[in-house]
Amino acid sequence: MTILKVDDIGISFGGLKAIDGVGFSVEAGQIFSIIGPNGAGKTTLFNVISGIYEASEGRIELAGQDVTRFAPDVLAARGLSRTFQNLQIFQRMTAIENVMVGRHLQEKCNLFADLFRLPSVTRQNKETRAAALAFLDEVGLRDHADTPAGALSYGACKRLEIARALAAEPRVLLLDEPAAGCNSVETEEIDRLICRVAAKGIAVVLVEHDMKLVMKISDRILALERGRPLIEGSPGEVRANPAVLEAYLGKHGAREAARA
Amino acid sequence: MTCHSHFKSLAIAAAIALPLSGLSIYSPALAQQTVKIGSVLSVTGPASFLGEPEDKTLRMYVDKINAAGGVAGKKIELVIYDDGGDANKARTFATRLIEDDKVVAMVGGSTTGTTMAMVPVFEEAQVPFISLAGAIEVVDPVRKFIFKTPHTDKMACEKIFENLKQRNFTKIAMISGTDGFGASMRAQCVKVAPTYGVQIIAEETYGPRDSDMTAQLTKIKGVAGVQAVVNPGFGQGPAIVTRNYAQLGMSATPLYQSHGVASKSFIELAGPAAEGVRLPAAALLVGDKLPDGDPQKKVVVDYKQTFEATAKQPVSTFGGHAYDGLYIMVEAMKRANSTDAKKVRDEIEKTKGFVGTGGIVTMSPTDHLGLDLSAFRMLEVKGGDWTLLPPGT
Amino acid sequence: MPEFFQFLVSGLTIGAVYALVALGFTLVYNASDVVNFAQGEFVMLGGMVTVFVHAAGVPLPLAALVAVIVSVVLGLSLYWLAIAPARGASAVSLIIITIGASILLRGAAQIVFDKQFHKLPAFSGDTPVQMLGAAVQPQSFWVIGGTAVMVLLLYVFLERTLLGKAVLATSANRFAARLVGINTTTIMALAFGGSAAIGGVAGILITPITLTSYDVGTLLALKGFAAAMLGGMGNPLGAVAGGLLLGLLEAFGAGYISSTYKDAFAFIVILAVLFAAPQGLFGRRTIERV
Amino acid sequence: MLAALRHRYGILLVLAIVIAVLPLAFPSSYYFRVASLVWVSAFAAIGLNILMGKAGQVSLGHAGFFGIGAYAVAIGPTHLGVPSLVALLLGCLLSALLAFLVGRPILRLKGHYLAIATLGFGVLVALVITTESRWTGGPDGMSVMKLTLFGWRASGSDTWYWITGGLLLAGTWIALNLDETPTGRAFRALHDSEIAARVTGINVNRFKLQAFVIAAVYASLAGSALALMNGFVNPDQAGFLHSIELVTMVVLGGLGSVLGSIVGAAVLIMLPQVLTVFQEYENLLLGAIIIVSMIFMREGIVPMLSKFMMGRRA
Repeated sequence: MTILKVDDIGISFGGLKAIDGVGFSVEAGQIFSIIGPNGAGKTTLFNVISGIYEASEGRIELAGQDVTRFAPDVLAARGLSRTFQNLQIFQRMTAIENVMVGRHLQEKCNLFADLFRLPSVTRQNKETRAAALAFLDEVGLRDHADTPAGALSYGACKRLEIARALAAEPRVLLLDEPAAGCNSVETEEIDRLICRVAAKGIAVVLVEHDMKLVMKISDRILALERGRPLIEGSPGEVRANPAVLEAYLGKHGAREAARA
Repeated sequence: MTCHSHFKSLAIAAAIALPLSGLSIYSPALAQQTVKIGSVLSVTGPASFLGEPEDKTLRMYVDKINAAGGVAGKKIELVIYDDGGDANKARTFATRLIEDDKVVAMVGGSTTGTTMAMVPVFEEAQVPFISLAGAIEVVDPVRKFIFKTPHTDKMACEKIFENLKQRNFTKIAMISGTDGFGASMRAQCVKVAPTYGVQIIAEETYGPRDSDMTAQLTKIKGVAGVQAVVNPGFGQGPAIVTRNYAQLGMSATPLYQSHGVASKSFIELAGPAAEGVRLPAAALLVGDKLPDGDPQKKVVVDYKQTFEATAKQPVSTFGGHAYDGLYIMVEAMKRANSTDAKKVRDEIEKTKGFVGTGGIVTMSPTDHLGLDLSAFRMLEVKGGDWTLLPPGT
Repeated sequence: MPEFFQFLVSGLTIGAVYALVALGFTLVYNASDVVNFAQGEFVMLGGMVTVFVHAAGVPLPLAALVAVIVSVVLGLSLYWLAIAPARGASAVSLIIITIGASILLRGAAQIVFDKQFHKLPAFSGDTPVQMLGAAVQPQSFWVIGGTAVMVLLLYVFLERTLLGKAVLATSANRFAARLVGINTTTIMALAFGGSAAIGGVAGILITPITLTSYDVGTLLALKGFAAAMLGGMGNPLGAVAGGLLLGLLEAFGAGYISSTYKDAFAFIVILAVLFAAPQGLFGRRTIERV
Repeated sequence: MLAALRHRYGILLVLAIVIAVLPLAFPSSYYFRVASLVWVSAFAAIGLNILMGKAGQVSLGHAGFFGIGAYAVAIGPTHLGVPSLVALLLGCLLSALLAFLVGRPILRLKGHYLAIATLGFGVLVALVITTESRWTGGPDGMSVMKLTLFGWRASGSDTWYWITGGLLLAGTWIALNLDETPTGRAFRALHDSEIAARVTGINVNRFKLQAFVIAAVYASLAGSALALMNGFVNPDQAGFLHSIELVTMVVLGGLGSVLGSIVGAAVLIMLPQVLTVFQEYENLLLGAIIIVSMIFMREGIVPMLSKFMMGRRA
């Protein structure tokens, strides 16, 4: 079942087309990767899909409904969740509080109940904490639950962001370079984590530079170059495409790689 | 919550307790040999040109009185606090004077705002309070323990309108400051204008810190039939109004300032533009020009010399109000031969024929000001100085 | 129509003052991201020091020079003693520090000088010039002209000198500026000194018109900040435009609508502008990068 | 004891004890007056801290709401014949409504632009209060009828000490309550990263507005309490300088720390009282103290002290 459908999306900044005519669709439980050299527009594409930027043209569908130019929080309520390339964690909160914020949409939020902290709020708080702990466990941060997020290592922060995104129980999860800056052990953990998430039926859209990781876990791959789609296909098809190599390595590099 | 909240709590307890207990160091000592007179003045802030000369005057003359042996056998201990023009602060200092310093009398309150904030404190504590503020509401209605020395703004309006009437002017424009003084006087003028057959045909205002009033004055200039312009205001505003007035070439229409600018520094600031400006003010400004027979002459000349020699700044009627307040208080204490607050109050109310810088004061249970229109002199700026306007001009 | 020109001149004169204060805000903000609420105190210092040095018998131009030097020294002290030691503090903490500095400077001024109002003689006399039916004080030309010269000097400095380029680079990206070898600390000190000089000169130019006292700074800081925001914080030309616009709004508001609510018009326009253009009139539109 | 202090009720307990025990050390009722002023200002500062410290939105016009609360209890009984308590509630309602209407467009602004917009709002409120003298008594202010409850008149410094102390306890309780709730977390989240808060489904505008309204109601209540306590109001309470004073209390005490706001208020209210011995050097010293404390305690007094204590224990 197609859960996310991006159709002929474009956006420009000051007359410069950052994204032009990009389209793809992702099924539930599928791992869909977007690759491309720096500046290809991967993060911009994520920002458009998650509602941070407004698309100048095109159409985005979430579970069959048009959600083009919806606000990020509205998209989140409809089951779209994401992480960021440059960390966007809540530094002054503890790890578990970060994940509890991720449960925001699952919680009843009533200002007056909160101001007087009625028994229902305390009860709900317990539930949220338990749930958040489970998500922390999922990413292996259970022991750091009460550590201030600002004191966590880079890799831990990356995983914390994923836990926070998962806590919203999304149908589509956008991961922006989850393995960046991680060592090979950590990368492997993230690899397993992504596969587990997909196995639950969540559609994962992945932007990642680690080609080994991408080729290993992706169901389908979209390669971008300068904001335009280059090719879309299975990892095998993409790997074999000379244009992709060229985009990554330049003409000369591509020849070298082909020879190797 | 984290465990360090314990320390937070300790810290707050300490932060509150320490300075407060520190305050109590200044508890009254030697209370028997001295009589404490309190004062809360706007020594800093927007009304500092009132509070500062008042502050200097009080200190100067308390030293003088003490050097001469004090009052009722006791030396005066003066406690002055600076409210910075803030009424809420004034209220706190008033409480402090009453509760902590245990003063038996109060001379102070530079502005109407601060005075009105302090009035309930002194009324409740039954301590006599001679205010230095201008507005009529300080003594109207009469409150048992509240007195004041400056002429009211209503009297200033009346004095100006009297002069207008003599010159057969009936149509005037007003440009008022929006500070407490200006707004209060403006309201009084609007109220008494009909009594003098005066019609206010144009009205403008300016903010307390405005530095250009040409826009407002241009509008007044454009209104046909304006025979005179009245400017209720204090501080630097009237000086700028006066300068802009001359700049716009409006000097042919007489300009009236109020007693709020009654200091030589107004003429200095306004410069040549001040020529011909009229205003009602106390005799103090023209002390040396008073005829020798004038009962006030000696007092005002003495005060002017003392003040200018010590303070090194031109005398103002504001400091004079403090002088009057202090001496009315001290003489009442002498007459009562006591520093008991209630006895002093009764004697203040019986003040009769007191010659002060502001006029000759005769109080009564229904009049806690004790001045009439004759206390005001109509002055005109001529040759860079105040001159007495001969009656009938 | 003479009324119109009278309001125009009045607005331009007051607006030029606001523009100079706003320019000081902008210079410091660009170099250090600090909103310096003590900016108004430099205007006070410029006026007060000139008044007192002049009163002591020093010729006016020399007294003015002394005043500018005093302002600059205090501006640099403000940076070295209060801003530099607080490096890394949050933006609000820095604002509170500058507010503390403004209280301190005012407190010192009331002791060193006095609490009276003072004036300076107008540079070219007090005889008004008649123009298009409006009576203009000659000093107005000094204020407007002085502002123009200062803006021009600042422009030349920023665009044509290496040091100026370093200031611009620091304002664009402090980290990158440091990487290319710009001593950003010096640049920031320079900005504080420069803004103090601008403030001092403004104080000297306007005192013959507006008079001065130890506490004129607060309101000027408020208006200057408003002007800088109206034009778009960080843009020198925006600061000048914002200042002039604010002055004109006040003058025309007082002239054509109501003098009582003239300050209201200025702020209503500011609110309206910000609702329509959240970055001020000439502010840079930033795109959120995530 | 220590274990109990980990709980928010621990803080409340200590605060209650401080409020209860402090009068034993008061030599005169002047101290009741100063302490009541501290409680009232602390109450307003706590509210502003929810907006500034938790939700990370600055307001330089908060005295506007303080003034609305103050003038509500002045104008209500005098001109409209509304009982003081009802007027107080109407003031809160008006502040909340105004905060809601003004906050919607204003809170879209960021950083210094938000600062100038809120400042503008505050200036406008103060200007209206100063100008409409028929209702407000103009720049000199007006007197306020004493609070009467079932025939009992609230007057006297000690009475108001207990009333304002109780108010402060309630305000502290509510502010502490917020911390571990979805609303409180949303505030802190949008403070740390607005963009991340949005993608986790937080309606950022709604929560900013809520924080603004809460802070406005706090300020309005504090204004009403002060006006009733003083028996008079004047436009200074709505003025720009009072706004700055409130912000300074919050920042000096510690952004985000409820106790910090109380400490900040205590420092700024008591300092001028202590500094009177220095006469004309008062303002000079006040400025110097603010600068020095912000340099050495840049996160604020309470966070710095607690960090220091933690460090010593570790």
